[in-house]
Formats: sequence, structure tokens, C-alpha cells
Amino acid sequence: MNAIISNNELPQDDFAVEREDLLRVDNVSLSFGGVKAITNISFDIKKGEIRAIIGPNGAGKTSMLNVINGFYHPQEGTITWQGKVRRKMKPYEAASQGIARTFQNVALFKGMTTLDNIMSGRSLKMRKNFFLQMAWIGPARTEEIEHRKKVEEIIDFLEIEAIRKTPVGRLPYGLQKRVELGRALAMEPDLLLLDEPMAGMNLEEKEDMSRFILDVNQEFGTTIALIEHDMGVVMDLSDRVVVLDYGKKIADGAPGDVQASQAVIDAYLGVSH
Amino acid sequence: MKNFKQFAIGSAVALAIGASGYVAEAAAEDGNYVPLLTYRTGPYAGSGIHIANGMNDYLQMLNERDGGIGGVKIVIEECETGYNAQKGVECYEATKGKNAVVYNPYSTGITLQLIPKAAVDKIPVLSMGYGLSAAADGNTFPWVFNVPDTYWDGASVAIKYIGEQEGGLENLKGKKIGYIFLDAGYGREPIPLFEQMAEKFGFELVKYAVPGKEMQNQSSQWLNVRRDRPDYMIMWGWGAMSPTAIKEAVKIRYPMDKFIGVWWSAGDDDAAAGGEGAKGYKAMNFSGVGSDYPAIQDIKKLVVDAGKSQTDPESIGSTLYNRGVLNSVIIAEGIRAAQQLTGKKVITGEDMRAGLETLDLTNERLAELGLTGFAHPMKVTCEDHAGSHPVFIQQWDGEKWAVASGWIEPMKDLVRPLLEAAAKDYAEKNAPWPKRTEACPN
Amino acid sequence: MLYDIFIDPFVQMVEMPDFFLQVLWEGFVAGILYALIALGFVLIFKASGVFNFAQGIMVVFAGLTLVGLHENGVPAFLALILTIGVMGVLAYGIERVVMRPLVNQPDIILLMATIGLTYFLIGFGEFVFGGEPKRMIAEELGLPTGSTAFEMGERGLVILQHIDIAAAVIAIIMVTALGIFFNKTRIGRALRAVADDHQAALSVGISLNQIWAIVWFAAGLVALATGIMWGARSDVSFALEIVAFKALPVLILGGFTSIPGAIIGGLIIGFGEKIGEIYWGGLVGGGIESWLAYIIALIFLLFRPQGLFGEKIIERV
Amino acid sequence: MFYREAGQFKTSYEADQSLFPIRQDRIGLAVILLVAFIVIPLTANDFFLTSIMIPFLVFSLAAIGLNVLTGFAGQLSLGSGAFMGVGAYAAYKLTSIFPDVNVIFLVLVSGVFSAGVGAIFGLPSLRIKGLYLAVTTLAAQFFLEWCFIRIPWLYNYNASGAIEIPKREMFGVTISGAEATPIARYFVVLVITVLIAGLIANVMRGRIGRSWMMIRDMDIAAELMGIRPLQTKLLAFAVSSYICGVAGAMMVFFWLNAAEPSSYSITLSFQILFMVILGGLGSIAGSFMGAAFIWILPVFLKFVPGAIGIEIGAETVEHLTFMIVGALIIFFLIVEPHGFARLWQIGKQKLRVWPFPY
Repeated sequence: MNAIISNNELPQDDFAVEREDLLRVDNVSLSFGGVKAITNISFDIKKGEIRAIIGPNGAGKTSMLNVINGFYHPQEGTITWQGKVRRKMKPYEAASQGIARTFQNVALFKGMTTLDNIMSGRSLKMRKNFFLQMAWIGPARTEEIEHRKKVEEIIDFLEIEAIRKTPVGRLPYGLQKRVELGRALAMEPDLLLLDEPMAGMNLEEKEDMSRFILDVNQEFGTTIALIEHDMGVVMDLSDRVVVLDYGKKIADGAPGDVQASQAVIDAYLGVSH
Repeated sequence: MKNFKQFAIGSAVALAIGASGYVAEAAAEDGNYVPLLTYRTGPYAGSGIHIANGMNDYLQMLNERDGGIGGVKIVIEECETGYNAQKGVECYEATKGKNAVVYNPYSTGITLQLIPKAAVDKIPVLSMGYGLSAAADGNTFPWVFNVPDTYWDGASVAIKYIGEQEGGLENLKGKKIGYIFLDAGYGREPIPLFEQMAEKFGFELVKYAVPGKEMQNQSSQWLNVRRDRPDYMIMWGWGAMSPTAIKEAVKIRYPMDKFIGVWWSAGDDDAAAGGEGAKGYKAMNFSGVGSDYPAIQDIKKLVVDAGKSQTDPESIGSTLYNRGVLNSVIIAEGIRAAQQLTGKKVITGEDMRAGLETLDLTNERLAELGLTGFAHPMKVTCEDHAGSHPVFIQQWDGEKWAVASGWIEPMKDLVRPLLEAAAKDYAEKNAPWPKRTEACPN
Repeated sequence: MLYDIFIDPFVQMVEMPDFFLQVLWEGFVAGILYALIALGFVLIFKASGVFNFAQGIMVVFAGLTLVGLHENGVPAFLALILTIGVMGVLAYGIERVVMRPLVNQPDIILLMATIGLTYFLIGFGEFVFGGEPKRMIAEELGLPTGSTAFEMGERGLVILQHIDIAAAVIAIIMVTALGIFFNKTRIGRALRAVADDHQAALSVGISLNQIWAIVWFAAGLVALATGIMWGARSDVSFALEIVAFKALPVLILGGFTSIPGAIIGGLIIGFGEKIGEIYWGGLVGGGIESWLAYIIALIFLLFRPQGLFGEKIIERV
Repeated sequence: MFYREAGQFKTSYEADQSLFPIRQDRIGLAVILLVAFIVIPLTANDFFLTSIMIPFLVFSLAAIGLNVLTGFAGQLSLGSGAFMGVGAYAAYKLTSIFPDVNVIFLVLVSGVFSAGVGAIFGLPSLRIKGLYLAVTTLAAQFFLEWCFIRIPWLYNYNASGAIEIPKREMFGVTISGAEATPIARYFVVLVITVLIAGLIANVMRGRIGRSWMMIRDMDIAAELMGIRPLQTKLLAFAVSSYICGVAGAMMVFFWLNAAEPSSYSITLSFQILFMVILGGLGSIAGSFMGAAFIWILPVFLKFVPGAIGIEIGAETVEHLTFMIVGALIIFFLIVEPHGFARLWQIGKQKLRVWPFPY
């Protein structure tokens, strides 16, 4: 058996050693009134990598993302963001520090158009105050148009020009996922958290989405943390994989190694503990 | 379906906007147009219906019996306000163009809205025994009439009557008098006078406010009454407040003969709500009790029995019904006086103002009208549009009202200075308030 | 000032214990009546997620129907039975005309629909019965109307109205009956199933329409009981409708879906309001009853947003 | 056919983001403004102005105010009536303290007070949502109403407990008080309403408007995208209350002339809410349509039957009005829960593809 299975002291592979940590999670535990969602988990995300988080249903993957972007506050453990230990923070603070995400169940702003949804990703970057906005003419309009240009670039990139003015509630699921990705990209994040971006998609849509994720990573250099159930996609896309089961980390390493790990196979196939 | 929807909505909105602009503005040429701002709906309908019936039926009767006033019919139109000031203004705006001669808002709120408009549109406001007390000052408010009495007159009568019961006003010293009132302009209006009298006569005034929303839920107020044990209770209630208060008073076993309501809390239904226990409840009044008056019999015969009214025959002669009748008597006499003054048959609001200012309802005149003893003689002067006329106390015997005192004069010496000060204050606060330019017709 | 706020009220409570007891009793009775109104809300909210603003007007409508029938010569008990029938027809009508076409709409739309219903019933009720307040036919229905006084000490006196006692008894019977109905009968189980998940309930063959008609009918019965009790205290009139707003803070305290919560919430508001008004209201000029309940609910919400009996909500993404 | 945008190309983002990108809409708006500013003043009678147009505009503005909060930011409020009251009382106090300052300026300033009060009562919105929030706004409604009655300073210790609007002039024209002509009041109300509606429409197409809609549609996602929920909600409360406050002040200054506390009761709050819901949540044009419907329909029902010779008792009309308004509310909620604004859009879509069905 390979050493990567042991929980604590993990040998770093070559890829990881070269790059610096963007985010470190150390010994994090989270529980809801007695129910443990996450138990003592540590891992890191390196700058520029695609890091997959996998595990069976209920393993605590989404809870982990919620911890990372400040929506849940772990009872124990620390999170280090770009070298600084982060205190308890609000989700909007995490957002302003450069963490963006998409959601397992699409969380688009249903009453707004595709364009407005993606524009909403620019909120943090817009500054003009209420009174300027009321007047519209002048700085507020200039700012709006400037950001509109950026958004149009993203729309081009994701190939969703045709649905620009369509309210997102009317779009098919696959496109909604794409718009959601666009919205996260509009924030120009340092770290992009993708929560099952390909759930419920057919093969073709999955291929498109995979291509977008790789492009984002390579063209914009965005670090990506990815939760996904499709092992093929995970193995192809990600640089490193962390595996959770019942709120505990059971494996961490390069895709190939993880795939071969007995603990992972047990977790997925179901072995009595 | 979709098409139909748009069509329906589109045409409904278009029709509504278009047609409501062309609401009949045609003046009533062949009669004196009297709009009645009434309320038969809403939380105060319980009191409003009787008033509305009384006002309507008397004018109707004049039309039936005498063919109107001075040979000209009265054109009566009711407009429903629901005791709501917005709707009241709406009614006013919709009817004033038809050569309305006078308005009776029957709501302190609506009266306040109309007071400043009256001078501009030149249509007098007759707020009989309600509205702004200060409006009795005819020099400041030439267009507003609140004959026969203001609330302040009523407040002074209540205290005077209590004084009589105690064997003289000087015996009020050290007594505790509770005042339970509808927490609105209406109920708050008498407070300054009560406070002044409390100081002067040395009694303690305890106030119990009943919010309009809570008027059917007064147990807290009456618990407080029970704790404070006032020697007398005075009530300024309207609508559903009065019967609830009487019930609660019965419940805490308050001595009913020491519980005195203003003339608006003198409804038959109000007292009847208290059942057997309400026996002894007293209320001020200035309009006749019962239906044994020839004029009221005429109403019964010519209007109600003829099916020309919505009045429930049993309610004829009830206090609030008779109050409505008295209101219409004043309107009719005002029109008559105006006709005599101007020689015109169809009068305008300006004529009516002059007519009301010369109003002199003597005992002889009342007898001519078939209303002997229905009200105290009343007279309006240019200075005094209320006249501070005497008021009597009636008592509930378990089934009907019975007169329980003679006519009691209000304390004019106390009320009048306060009225004048209040009128001055009003004019100052609403500066620039127009000076009186209307000549005195007397 | 501080003395008036922190000490004097308690001194008064101790000095006049009979009066304090009376205040508590009045609070209790008011609380029971609030609870009855809240109960109507809870029934409908539980089964359909609709916040039924029309409950207040249903109280008035039921009371007016009862009194109106009696005034037209129908014997009291027959009138009661007929009124129950009318409430049944009303429930069926509401289900058919309002609820069914609006199924699956957002909460606020359903809320607005019930406000629309309120307007309609105000107009309809006044159209049929007229606007004047009517005396409740408590005696004719065999409800006690007298009062009993208990003497305490020298001047002490606690007066209990028999009608209030009857109200309390009826409220307890209704809550028990509803409890049994919900927990022990087939329809009750179906009702709880619907409350948990409409679609799942549909998929196991429960008829939503039938259930809704039943809860609206049950709410109508509660409204009738409330109408009789409240009507006997004051009068049956349209001004009573406003009392329905008091049910909101009660529901906040008790939770929107809990029947015992409605009762306990009602009692807390009833006691709180009366004690607050009597002992502290005078400090700010009285009349604080009109908003005290809401402020109590508001403060309560800030500390425990899920209500007394609700569980802490875990938000998920 | 007539409403077709084909051939209208936008060459800049600027043009694409304008309020009315389609030419026909711009023409339509121009016609409406022409009617409002020229045709109506020239032809309308006093009744039409004072009982229909002025209240309609005042209510439209109030509905826009509530729409900012409920329609755009998704926070249900039952307290708009009281916030209107705060504006009215503030404007009244201001004009009695500064009688020489232009009353329109004071009306606009009075909104600041209601904005403050609104923001205070908006504080719980951080923790409370939906119906629960409705209760806190109800607390605001009842508490403020109580204040209007119990704080005599607010109404200058008038014995009547009501506020009465004194005569005020601007450029030699009387614009408030009983002597002000309906035309003068109409113009004041029209200008303020159109102006605020325009400014709010601008806010709605920019960042702040979007941030409100983000909170409305998915508050958690909005927060994860960097929207500060408290600030955003409080801003919505403040802006909404400001507009309601100005509308409330206009209501008493340019329409009613006097107001009692009961003028700003829960009934008013409900009326405004009806307008917003029927007009369409999140639509400024819908606010106007909703206000027109809720205000004008009862007036229509009240006066038209009599005018065309149908004899119905005044109270029967009132009863029927209640029944019809109630039934229509339910009817419209059933056929189109998104209000007139959506119907209007559907209508435009139909026109666009006419004569084909789609």
C-alpha cells in the first residue's frame, strides 16, 4: 500500500512543492448541533492548480466549500488565505478577497437577465455611489459601460451571446450552469470554487464545461477547487484530488494515486467500517 | 384567453380613466342641491346609519309634504364616506360643482379637511355638535357652523351636571373624574377644557384613551378604571366604541348613573348593548327623545311607510335618528332663511352661509315645524356660530331613553375665551388665514 | 422616573393583589381569544402554507351570519347549525375559486389573494347584513352571561365573567379536538402529510383539494367560535376585523405551524399586553396596547428568529 | 407590425443600456408625458384633477417607494402607510419652523426623516425574512401611528390632533393650502413624481438596483458575491421610505390639505401594497398601472352608475366596490400573478409578432 493513505503526514508530490499555497485548511471541524459534518480536515490549494474535492454523497464536500467562503464557521481549525490566518469572516468579505463560487443547485438571480446576472459579478468592482447612479449621466454611466465591456468578453468566452437579454429562469439547465460560471468569472477571482458544475449534464455539455474550466485555469490563471462526481472528468481535469468520506479526509494526492487507493475504493464501493 | 385578458384589462383601465373624468357635473337647476356625506359602511356605520337615515328622511319628507322649501324641491344626494377622510374629500370634490349649498361631513376628520376649502369654494360647512370647536368663532371661521354646541360646551355641561349631583361645583374638589375617549381628534378635542376645569374646580382628571383600532377591546382601559375608582366617568365615544365601553363598565360593576356619555354616545343601540346592567347610563343630548312629534309622524307616514327610505321603522325616534332629523331641520331652516334674505328660490352656498348666520330657531318656529320641544331654541350670530345652547341629560331605563334633567347651560364664561384663543391659534398656525370679508347679514 | 419604571409597578401588584389577579384574568381571557384567532391561521398555514389574512373577516362573517339568521326568526341552535353550513360552503367556495387556481404561487401572492378575499367578504357581509353592530345571541345559545365575584380581603374583589370562563373552556375543547383530529384520524394524517410536502402527499394519493376544503372549513369553525366569544364581549361588527392583526405577533411567538404554540403565544401576548398597559402604559400616556404585542414579537424575533417551538434553521446552499 | 424593433441597431453599450431602447417605447412615453403636461391641464375639470389625477400620482409615487423595497429588494413591508405619515408630519413641522423656505424643497427634505425611520425599522431585516419581516413592519406601522397621536409636538399641539396645511406660495403662485388651484397642485405633484420615477429607474439599471435584485432573488448567493446584506437592505429601506415619505407629504400638502393620524393607517399600507402587487413587483411602470387601477376603479364605481342614471344607494355602491375590488384582485392574481407590468410585456410581444400568433 502506498503511503498517501495515511491521514496525517502526507508526502508532497513534485507538482505541489513548486508552487505556493493559495489556501490552507488546517484541522477544521464543523458540526451542526451534534451532527459532525466535517472532522479534523486539513489540505491545501496551490496557486494555479485545479484541485478536486471528491467523495460520496454526504461526505462534507459542500460544507467544506461553505467553510472556505465563510458561509459556515468551523468550530475548530484555521484557514490560511494567501499566507494569512483568516479570522471568522462573512461571506461578502471572502468574496472581496477574491473567492468566487458556483452552486450545486443553480443559484442564479432568477428575475434578472443573463447580462444582469453576469454584471452582478462585477458588483464589488463598481464604486459609484447612489446619487451618481440616480443621475445616470456621467461617472455612473461611464463605469457601467466599462464593466459592460468586461462582461461582454465573458459572454463571448462562454458563447452565450444569444441569450444575453433572456431572463435566466427561462434557460435550460445546462445554460444556467454556464451563466453561473460566467457570473463567478466576472468577479475575476483568485480562487474559483465550483460545486458540481457538471451535475445533470449530458456528455456534450460536460465536454463544453470541461473545456471552459480548463480554459479559465490556463488563460486567466485562476485557481480552481472543484467538486465533481464524474470520475472521468475529475481525473482528466484536476491536478490533485482530496477525497472525503463521512466528513473525514481519506486520501489526498495526484489523481492516479488517489484512484488506486484502497480507502477510496472502499468508500465508493461501500465496505463496512 | 391571453388575448381576452389583455383586452379586458386594457379596456377596464381605459374606461375607468376616461369615464370617471366625465362624472356628472351638471348642476341641479330646479332645486336646492344638498349633498349628504354619510357612512353606512365601515367601523362607524353603527352610529352613521341612524344619522344618515334621519337626515335623509326629514328632507325627503319636506319634499313629499311641502314640495320642498319655498316651493323648490331639495335635491338630496348621499355620498358614502365610510368615515374615511380621503373618501370624504373625494365626495366633496365630486359634488361641490353641482351648486351644493352646504356640507355635513359627520366626521371630525373630514370637517377639518373641508374647513379651509369652505371659504375658497364658498360653500358653508355645517358640523352640528362636532368638528372643530374653535370654528364657533364666526369672525375667524365665517363659513363653518357648529350650532347648537361645541364639544367644549358639552364638556362644561358634563362637569356642571356632575357638580349639580354633588350639590354644587365647589364640592368637586378632591373628586376624581375619569374621561374615556376615542383616541383621535374627536376624543382629544375636549381635553384642554377638562384640564382647565380640573384646575379651577379642584377635581382630578384621569384620562383613558381608546385607540380606534382597539375600540372593541377595551378591557385594559376599564381595568384601569377599576383600579383608579373615579367618582364619575365621562365618555366621548363613537361607532363601536360606545357599546363596548358600556358593556365593560357593566362588567366591572361601575355605577352606571355616574357614567355620562357625550351626545354622540347616546345611541339606543349603544346603551342596549349593555343589557340589563346598562340601566342608569346617562348621556347628554340636545335633540328630542322618541317619535311623538307631528313632523316625525309625517316622516313615518310619507317617507318610511311609503317605502321611500331604508329606515328600519323601529329606529324612528331613536336618539341618533332624531339627531339626524335635527341636522336636517337646521339645513332646511338655513335654506329658508337664505331664500327670504335673497328673494331667490334656488340659492347658492354663499346665500346659505348668510342664511345660516341668521338662523333663529325659536320655540314658535319649532312648533310650526311640528317639533315642539324637539330641541332648545337656537340662534346663530355672526360672532358665535355655535351659540352654546343648553343641553339636557337623558338616562337609559333598560329599554329606552328618558329625560333626566332640565336644560343645562354650558359654562359660556369658560368656553368662549378658550374658543377665541383656539381660533386665533388656528389662524396663526395656518397663516396667512383669510380675514373675514363676508358682511354680517343680521 | 426609574422608580416609576422598575419599582412602582411591582409595589402596585403587591399592594392590590386582587386587582393584579383581575389583570391576570383579563390577560388570560384576551390571550385565549387571540389564541383562537391564531388557531385559525395555523390550521390553514399548516396545510397549505397560506397566511390567511381573511381569518379576521371570517370571524366577523361567521358571527354576523349567526346573528343575522337569528334576527330573521331562525331559532338560535338552528341558526348555529346553518351558520356551520354556511362556513362549509364558504370553505368549499374559497378552495374552488381562490386556492385551487393559485396553487404553487409564491407566498406573497397567496397572502394578497387572502387580502382580496377580505375585501370581498367585507363588501359581501355588509351588503347582506348591513353595517351596524349586532348584539351576539349569547343567551339564546345557552352561554352563561352572568358573573361571579370573589371577595379577597377587605376591599378586594375579583370578578369573573361566566362568558369568559366559557370561552376558555371552549378554546380548550377545540384545541383538544383539533389535536385528536390531527393525530388520530386518517384525514388528520393526510393533513400532516400535505403540510410536510404537497407533491409527496399527492403522489401517495391524497387529494389536496379535499384537504384544503377541510382545513378552511375547520378554520371557519374556529372563526365561528371566536366570533361568538368575541361578539359576546363587545358586539359583532366590522370593527372587530382589525383584531385579527393581533394574531400575527401571536404566531411569531408560537410558530406558524404549532397548535399548542398558538395557545401559548396567545397567552403570552394576552398577559404581556394587559400587564404592560396597566402597569407601564401610563408612563407614556397609555394606549400602548396597540403596538406592544408587535414590539414584544419583534424583540423576540431578534433573539430567537425561529419562534418558541421552531428548530434552528440551518441554511444550505 | 407597428411595434417592431427590427432595423433598430444599437451601436454602443450606452444606447443598449438606455431606459427605453426601443423607438416605439420612446414615442409612447413622449405621448404620455405630452398628455400629462399639456392635454390634461388644458381639458380636465377640478374633479378630475383633485380626485383622480393628483391622488393617482401621489399613490403611484408611494407604490414606487414600496416597490423599491418589496418588488426590487424583496422585503415585504406592511408599514408604508406609516412611513408616508412620517414624511407628512416631518414636512408639516418643517414648514411651521421654516415658513419662508420653499415648500417643495421641504417636502423633498421631509423624505429624509422617513428614510431614517425606515432604516431603523429595517434593521431587523438582517435576521428576519418574509412574513416575519411583515410583522416587524407592522410594528412600525402601529407604533408610528401611536406616535402621531401621542406626540402633540408633531401636530403643533392643535386641539384637533390633526395637521392642517397652511398657504404657501412659489413664484407668486399658491401651491399649498385650500386656495391653491388644482392645476398648480397637479403640476407640482406631476413634476415630483415623474422626476423621482426617472431617478429610481436609473438606480435600478445600475449596480445598486442589481444588488437589491440579487438580495431578492437569492440572498445567500448575493452575499457570496460580495453584497453586504445589511447595508444593501438598509439602503433599500431608506430609499423606499424616502419615496414613501415624499409621497405622504405630497398627499397632505397637495391633495388633502389636512390629515389625521388615521389617514396614515394600516388601510393605506394595504392599499399601496395592492397597487404594487397588481401593478407588478419590480416594475416602475407597473406601479403607475397598479395605482391607476386601485385608486380609479372605486371612484369609477362610485360615481359613474349615478352619472349614467342607474339608481343605487350610496352604501350599496360602497359594498359593491369592496366586493368588486376584492374579486378583481383575486381574479388578476389568478390570471397573471406578475401583475399588469407582465401583461403589458405580453401585449407588446403580441404586437411585435402580429399578425402571427408567435
